[in-house]
Amino acid sequence: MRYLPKSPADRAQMMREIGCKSIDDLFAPIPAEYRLNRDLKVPRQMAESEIIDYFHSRADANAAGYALFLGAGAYHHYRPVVIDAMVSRGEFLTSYTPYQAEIAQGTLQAIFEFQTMVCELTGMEVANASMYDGSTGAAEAMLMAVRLTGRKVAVVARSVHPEYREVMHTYTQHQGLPITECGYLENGRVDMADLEKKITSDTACVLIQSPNFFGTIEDVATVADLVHKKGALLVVSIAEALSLGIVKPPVEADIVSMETQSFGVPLGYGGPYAGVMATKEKFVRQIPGRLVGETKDKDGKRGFVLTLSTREQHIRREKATSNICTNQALIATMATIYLTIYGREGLKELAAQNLAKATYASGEFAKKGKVLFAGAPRFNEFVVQTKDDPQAINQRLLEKKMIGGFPLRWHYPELGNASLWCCTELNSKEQIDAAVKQVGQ
Amino acid sequence: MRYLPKSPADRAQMMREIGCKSIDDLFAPIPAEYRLNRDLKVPRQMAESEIIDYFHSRADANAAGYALFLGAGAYHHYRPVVIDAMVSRGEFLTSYTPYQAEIAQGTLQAIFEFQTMVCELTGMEVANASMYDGSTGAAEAMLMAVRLTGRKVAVVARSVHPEYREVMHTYTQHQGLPITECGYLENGRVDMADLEKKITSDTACVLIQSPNFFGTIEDVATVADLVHKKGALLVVSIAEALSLGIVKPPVEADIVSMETQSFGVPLGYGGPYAGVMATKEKFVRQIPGRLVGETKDKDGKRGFVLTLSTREQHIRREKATSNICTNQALIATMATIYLTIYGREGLKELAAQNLAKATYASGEFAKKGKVLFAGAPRFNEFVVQTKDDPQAINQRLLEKKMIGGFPLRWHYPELGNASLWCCTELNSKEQIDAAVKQVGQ
Amino acid sequence: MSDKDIKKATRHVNQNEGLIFERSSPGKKAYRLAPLDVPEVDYNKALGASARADLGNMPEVSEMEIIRHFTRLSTWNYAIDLGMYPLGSCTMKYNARVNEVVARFPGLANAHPYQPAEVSQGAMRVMKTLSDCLLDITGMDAITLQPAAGAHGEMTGILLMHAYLQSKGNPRKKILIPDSAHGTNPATAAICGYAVENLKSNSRGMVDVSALAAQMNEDVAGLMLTNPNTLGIFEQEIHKIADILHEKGGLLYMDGANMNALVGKTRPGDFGVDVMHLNLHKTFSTPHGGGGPGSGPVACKKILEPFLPKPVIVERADGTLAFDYDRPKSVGRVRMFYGNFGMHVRALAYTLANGPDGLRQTTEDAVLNANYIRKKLEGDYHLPYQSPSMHEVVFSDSIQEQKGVKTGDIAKRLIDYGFHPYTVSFPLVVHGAIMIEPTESESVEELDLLVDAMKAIAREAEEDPELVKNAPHTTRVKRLDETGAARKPVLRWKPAAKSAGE
Amino acid sequence: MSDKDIKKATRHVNQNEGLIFERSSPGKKAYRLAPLDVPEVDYNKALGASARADLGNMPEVSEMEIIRHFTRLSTWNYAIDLGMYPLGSCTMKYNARVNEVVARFPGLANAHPYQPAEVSQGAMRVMKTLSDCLLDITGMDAITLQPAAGAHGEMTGILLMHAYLQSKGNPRKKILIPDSAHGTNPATAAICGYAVENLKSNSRGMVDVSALAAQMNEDVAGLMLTNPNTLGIFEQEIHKIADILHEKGGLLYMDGANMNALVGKTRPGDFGVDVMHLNLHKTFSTPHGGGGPGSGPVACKKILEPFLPKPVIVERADGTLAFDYDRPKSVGRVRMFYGNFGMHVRALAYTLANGPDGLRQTTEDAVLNANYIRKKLEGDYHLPYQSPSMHEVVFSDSIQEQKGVKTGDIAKRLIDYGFHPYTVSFPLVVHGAIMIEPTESESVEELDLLVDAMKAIAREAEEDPELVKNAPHTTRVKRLDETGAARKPVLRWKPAAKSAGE
Ligand SMILES: Cc1ncc(COP(=O)(O)O)c(C=O)c1O
Ligand SMILES: Cc1ncc(COP(=O)(O)O)c(C=O)c1O
Repeated sequence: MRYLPKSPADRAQMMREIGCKSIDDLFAPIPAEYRLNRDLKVPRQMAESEIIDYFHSRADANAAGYALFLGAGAYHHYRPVVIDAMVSRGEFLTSYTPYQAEIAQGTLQAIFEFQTMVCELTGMEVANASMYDGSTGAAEAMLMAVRLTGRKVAVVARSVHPEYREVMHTYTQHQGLPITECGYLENGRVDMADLEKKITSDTACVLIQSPNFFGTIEDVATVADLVHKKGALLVVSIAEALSLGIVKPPVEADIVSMETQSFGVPLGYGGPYAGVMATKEKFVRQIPGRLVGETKDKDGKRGFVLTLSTREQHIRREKATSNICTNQALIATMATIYLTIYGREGLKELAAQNLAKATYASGEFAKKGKVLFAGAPRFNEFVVQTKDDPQAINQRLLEKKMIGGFPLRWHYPELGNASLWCCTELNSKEQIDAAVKQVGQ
Repeated sequence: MRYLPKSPADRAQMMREIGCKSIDDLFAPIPAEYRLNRDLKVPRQMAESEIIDYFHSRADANAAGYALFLGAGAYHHYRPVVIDAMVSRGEFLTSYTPYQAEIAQGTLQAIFEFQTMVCELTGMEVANASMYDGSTGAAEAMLMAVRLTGRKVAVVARSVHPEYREVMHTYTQHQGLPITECGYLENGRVDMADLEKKITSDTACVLIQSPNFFGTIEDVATVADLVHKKGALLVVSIAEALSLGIVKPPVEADIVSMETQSFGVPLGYGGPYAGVMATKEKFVRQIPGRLVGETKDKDGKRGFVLTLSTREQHIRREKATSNICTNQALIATMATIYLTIYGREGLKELAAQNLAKATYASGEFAKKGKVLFAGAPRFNEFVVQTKDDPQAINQRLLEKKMIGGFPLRWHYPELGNASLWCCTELNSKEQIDAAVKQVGQ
Repeated sequence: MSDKDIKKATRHVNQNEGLIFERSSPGKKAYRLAPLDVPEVDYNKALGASARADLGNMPEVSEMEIIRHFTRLSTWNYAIDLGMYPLGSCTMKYNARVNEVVARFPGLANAHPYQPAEVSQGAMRVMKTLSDCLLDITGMDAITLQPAAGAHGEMTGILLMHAYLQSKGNPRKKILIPDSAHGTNPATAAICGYAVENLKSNSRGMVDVSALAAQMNEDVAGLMLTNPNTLGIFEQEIHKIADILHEKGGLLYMDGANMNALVGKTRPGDFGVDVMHLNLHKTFSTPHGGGGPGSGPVACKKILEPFLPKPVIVERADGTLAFDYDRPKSVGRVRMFYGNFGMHVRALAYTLANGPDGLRQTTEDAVLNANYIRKKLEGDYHLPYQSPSMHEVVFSDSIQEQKGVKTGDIAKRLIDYGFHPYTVSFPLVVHGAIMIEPTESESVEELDLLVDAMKAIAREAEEDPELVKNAPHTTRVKRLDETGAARKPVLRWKPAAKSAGE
Repeated sequence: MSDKDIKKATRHVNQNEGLIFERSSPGKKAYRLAPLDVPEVDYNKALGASARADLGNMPEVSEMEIIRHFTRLSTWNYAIDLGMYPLGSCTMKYNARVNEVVARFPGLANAHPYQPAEVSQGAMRVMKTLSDCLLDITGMDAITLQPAAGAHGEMTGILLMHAYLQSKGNPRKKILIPDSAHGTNPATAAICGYAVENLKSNSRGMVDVSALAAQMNEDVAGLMLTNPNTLGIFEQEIHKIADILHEKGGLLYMDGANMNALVGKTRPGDFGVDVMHLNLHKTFSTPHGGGGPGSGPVACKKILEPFLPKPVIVERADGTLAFDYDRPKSVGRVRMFYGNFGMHVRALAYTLANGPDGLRQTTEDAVLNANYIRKKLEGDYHLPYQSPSMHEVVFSDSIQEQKGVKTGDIAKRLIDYGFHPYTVSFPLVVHGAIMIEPTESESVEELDLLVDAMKAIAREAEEDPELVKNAPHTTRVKRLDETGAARKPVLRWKPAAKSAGE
């Protein structure tokens, strides 16, 4: 096998030195009745050229070169080529978790920069080295709020991504942590009155998403006031992180859980992405996941290390803040490179372009259907209610090599023939106009 | 401009330190009447995403996914992905000519390995670090033979690649080095009788190609005997280097000039490729181009340096063995990686597959047309004579997304409706059968 | 110490580089946007109170500086591409480049998770084919690819057990976990609402079956077992273990982190395992990327299938694939979308490159390498357990400790010898553990260099313990103050710190 | 010397690696072929006497070892991606990654040079668009992209002159070349059958116009001039120079190696140049790749157009492009096919990324950087010529030489300071030349680091000359014995050498 650096002679010599006659001597510890005496049922060994051909065929069976109007938790933005050029370097790609700091300063400094940028973007004081994704991060943020408050109920806005809410349920089901949901208003924002009712003295935290699943930007400050008045914590989940280029950061939140996919991470049919959790300094000892900290070496030289690991499973075991070990380091590195490329001005300009595209598109769609949730600001997503069934519209679009919005009926039956559309810098006016045509009157 | 690492403030500060008021002060040495006071007429500055789109459109205007039956000096072979993964590393890609050996050992050792592999493949004793390509290498080999023999005429086989012959003419036209051509036989090989006539006491060298332009493998040994008997040198040019996996190396030659494109170098519409020149040790001081040699550092540790540079233009100026300076180092590195991947056994297996494909194909074509030059062994190319004009056949093939053989009439009118076909490991039986169908009776 | 004794590495000039924020200067740009083809929108007007003032200390630099910044940083890292990682339990094997290439094919890399099924068949087929391969490799009946890593897989697996037992009327209270287990095991049990009960291992480094029999009862949901265990020892009484659990209605969970010792040679499904996870970033060669991403598929027996996270991929009569969301008994989602799909692509590419023969040879070479190292180092380092080793071997520092040299010191000294350290002080059952897993990716030459280095360090520990205790000596930063880092955590750069930065 | 004085670099552990042949062992494989779908052919039978016995010492290794081999080798190289290359005359600027990406688009990278024109329009359009850009940048009338590098372009240009003069009845005998010229200039003249006559430069480092007038006559085909010249000085009397040549029927050839000082600010075609070459691997950012590939397009005035190498690209009435081979007066081909097309793609990508404003800014920054360095180092290093500098500045070692420290020593010491040396002892007109070209790609920070390093070395030359003369001290190999290498050349590995190898 071409990956294996051994010749038959090498193997023979090694066995001689070990003193075993056949390789199966080494597998003697496996009870005979459990040894597999046949080939595995996997495809035969392929040449590299065949592997390339195989995946070309798979890729060709997927949409390619389609105009995409889907967001809903996964966003298509342009990925500068520098990102892959850098993360493809073996020193980043094939390095291990940086426990041995003296030969892992590259990863450690990059993640320290990631943590810093996440703080700058979210307005929080500390951020961790990454979570699996935005959905698991949001779930772990709830558990963190429970540890911090000692309270045992959570309130989640229905305008939070439905799949995020499902993950929260999965994570909390055996923690004796009931989750109550809170509705949204005509303008798409959290129903404050309903929220006020739902929050009790047992409420550990309220979790909202902004921009929320409808693309509406929440009034975080007002929500925070209410939540804090009730002695609960506010967790803000961010799915479209690029919004932070022009949207006020949720500084009033106690914990921010963010999905960083928008920052140069390929859509990749849903993963790998990278979540990240940010919070106030005073809460840092309850944050899950790895943290990179600055320190000095013997000669007083600046260096970076993984720190506060007494929170983690390899030290604390069942008392750890989370069971997470492997995280999404390389994806966090991608995001760091992306954020470095666009930087202070570029993120603003790019976010503004997204806003302009979505504003134009929603204006055009408004001529063919009803754009819901007016009256509150949006970023790059909007909900359109149509006469026709969204599925039918999407079928028409598909024939024109366009992928339409995300139908909402399944998760929000009350919205009827509505679907969630997304327009980013990658959607040309031409594409938008073509899509609108298909919506019909 | 996004590549420039300067802020406006940086520029202002630098000018202050230099003591110039405006940047144009620095261009004062340019006489005013020659200063350009308008924008250059080049396209406006583009975003990276626009550059990507621009070249996608150009690429789409080219054939892609076509079955290719063209060889004729540029061969399509599978390129293992390891090649680009390695040469894309900035340390290889963006490093300079290794004059400063202490910080260029990577390039130097790789080229030393390249030189060694070329010697192993060609049966020569020394090889240089690369030439621009096979055609210029062949031309410089002639000039080298002239320096070695002091004689002033060259004989070239007409079965040498026509464009190679044109380049030889260009290089030699002002050296007072007349080139006479020598014909080929029914079996495609050099016409020995004609050759014997053409060689005179003034003949510095005879240059043949093997496999030659018709795909025929020359009888190098017999040619060498004749050439040496006449006191001339034999230069063997190799265009399809992969042939050396199963074809006897031209050990009887005095100089071998080889194009290495077949070794993992993209077709790239004709370049960049890499030529290389190999010869006998005793001729080394007349070889053009760079040479990497082994040496030791102060502590006796093995290291590599550019050596014998007294042959080169930067030392010898008008008396140099050539004017070449920049060569094709990165392409030579690609070839080195390719040769390392296939190695001792793989090159043989791969070459054998090429032979099998071409043998099958020529057999099939023989049913539709006349395969010329029987009676001498071939590698992966063969000449087919057809009733229809090859241009017409190629038009039919093109409609079926196939690119047919290279029509020979232009360069070899005597062969009539003949064209040169190539089949490599990348031509499936299916493709071959489909192509044969289009040839017609 | 003189570099001369060190065969594998030499010191070389290496570029310094500050934090990216320290390079920032207003007006530098590494980006340029395409012209806007729709009317501009003033975001301050549009967003009103929700509009952002500015982006604070986000950097402003040029593309050239970015390339240099990250290229320089990268040269400070050790990596598989540079040399061996003898990291026990981590299976740091070769990450083939072709995996990276195919994972970036636009049709796969640019696929949106919600794009219609008719234009997602390629992606679904990759997941289905990988699933089928993993099922035969593990000998299980059903699988989910949703978990993002091993620990995430553990949680998924324990949730399956919980749901299954719940459906039988009682989820039970406890999970048994051997003292040699990885930290994620107990942490996972806790997240799933289970109390953890420790299980002692016997003198041979295996589960003490009689102890298990004594501890097993109707309160126990099951056992989380790693096999081969973290000592690299195959649990020879595995089936007895399974029987004891099953008799009392419990289930056997297997942590598949060590599957690199088993693939193609034996199947957990055959020796009594009910549910297990795989680490694609270990056994199936997806790159570790400095800490992640990973992927932790969970395979289980038929009885647990109804409870798998949703959606699950189903093949329709017409051969097309679809996601089935109608899973009433499902434990729910453990992650949005379908998991780390990019890792599924890579793991499948690895499987195709190997085929049945390659996978078997891979396992054999991994075990051969570990036993070669064990044989060569036996005399020099103490071997706490004599049981045969599979894919990894665990020594202890007890010989060297007599001179005050601890496993952590030996590990740091290995860095000077050009190696990444082995896994330090894990598993906890071995005091001063030296845990070495070579994987199949190492040549005899590389193994011999490790052996030489370990022997040399053993000598140094005798003759010059301080040399070892102060290692590393050849790195751009010396041993870093981790205690100081934890005492006053500095977790982000701040403008104030700037001057201090340089 | 203590690393502490050195701000830019620190020593770090770095992997050793032997020659690939020293890793070889029979039966190791890094390849696997797809199954053959046609009948096998016994090549010994098929080729008979022409069949090869074996492949001698070609290596047999695995893919993992290949990745490590070349990755390790690469870490021994300095590169633009790691830091500044102050190499005068070489214009080592940033090589944008997007150029590499677009050059690899299958439609371009897999295009066969002989594929029909109707399926090659994209490639031809790239060449045509680049040609048009270069023509406006140079102010010339016609161009060929065929030459593979600068020297190749020089040859092409001189052949054009030869053919033109020939067509006027007499190709003439001599080419005038300033004493400051690059070695390829005289070497090129010789290849084209011309005798080289040296042209003195005056005290201001420019062509001595009166001397030129005296040397110019009907035997002289023309002058090969570099402008700005290799001292980084713009030939202010350029038009007088052209006039003198033209009056006597000669032609002015310009070596365009230093175009990075002129792009967007002035055009050779406007100041009297008849023919010139460009180095795309300098001015237009195509990567140097450790010595090549390059690309050396040649642009000329109308009168020389008929003689351009064939084929030339022509645009048809219908807007399609084609190759015109019917060029009776052509000097012929200088290379097979159409030149280093891959470099044409990259150079065009660079041009598009810059646009008119970016190209001008680039030139201005390049000149600004050079003058900044000149200003900062004036006192510490001797400046032989006071004339204003354009994109590069040339000092000499005459101050340091008094302590026996030569330009070559200072260059090697720069390595310890984390820099690639400047260009050493070129141009020849300056004894002990220190030739520095920063290019536009360097930040103030990087320039200041170079200035600090040069100043520190100047001090060291005073206080501790031996330290400088024995540099470098921080590299994995110390100063290498080049004389020994040339005396007994070892140009290839041989099995015998194997043991010696390690
Ligand atoms: C034995 C064992 N179990 C579980 C894990 C956790 O896997 P992951 O890091 O993918 O979450 C590891 C990884 O280190 C391990 O070694
Ligand atoms: C002034 C000058 N002329 C000509 C050349 C030769 O160009 P190339 O190396 O591309 O052949 C160079 C390159 O070093 C140069 O600096």
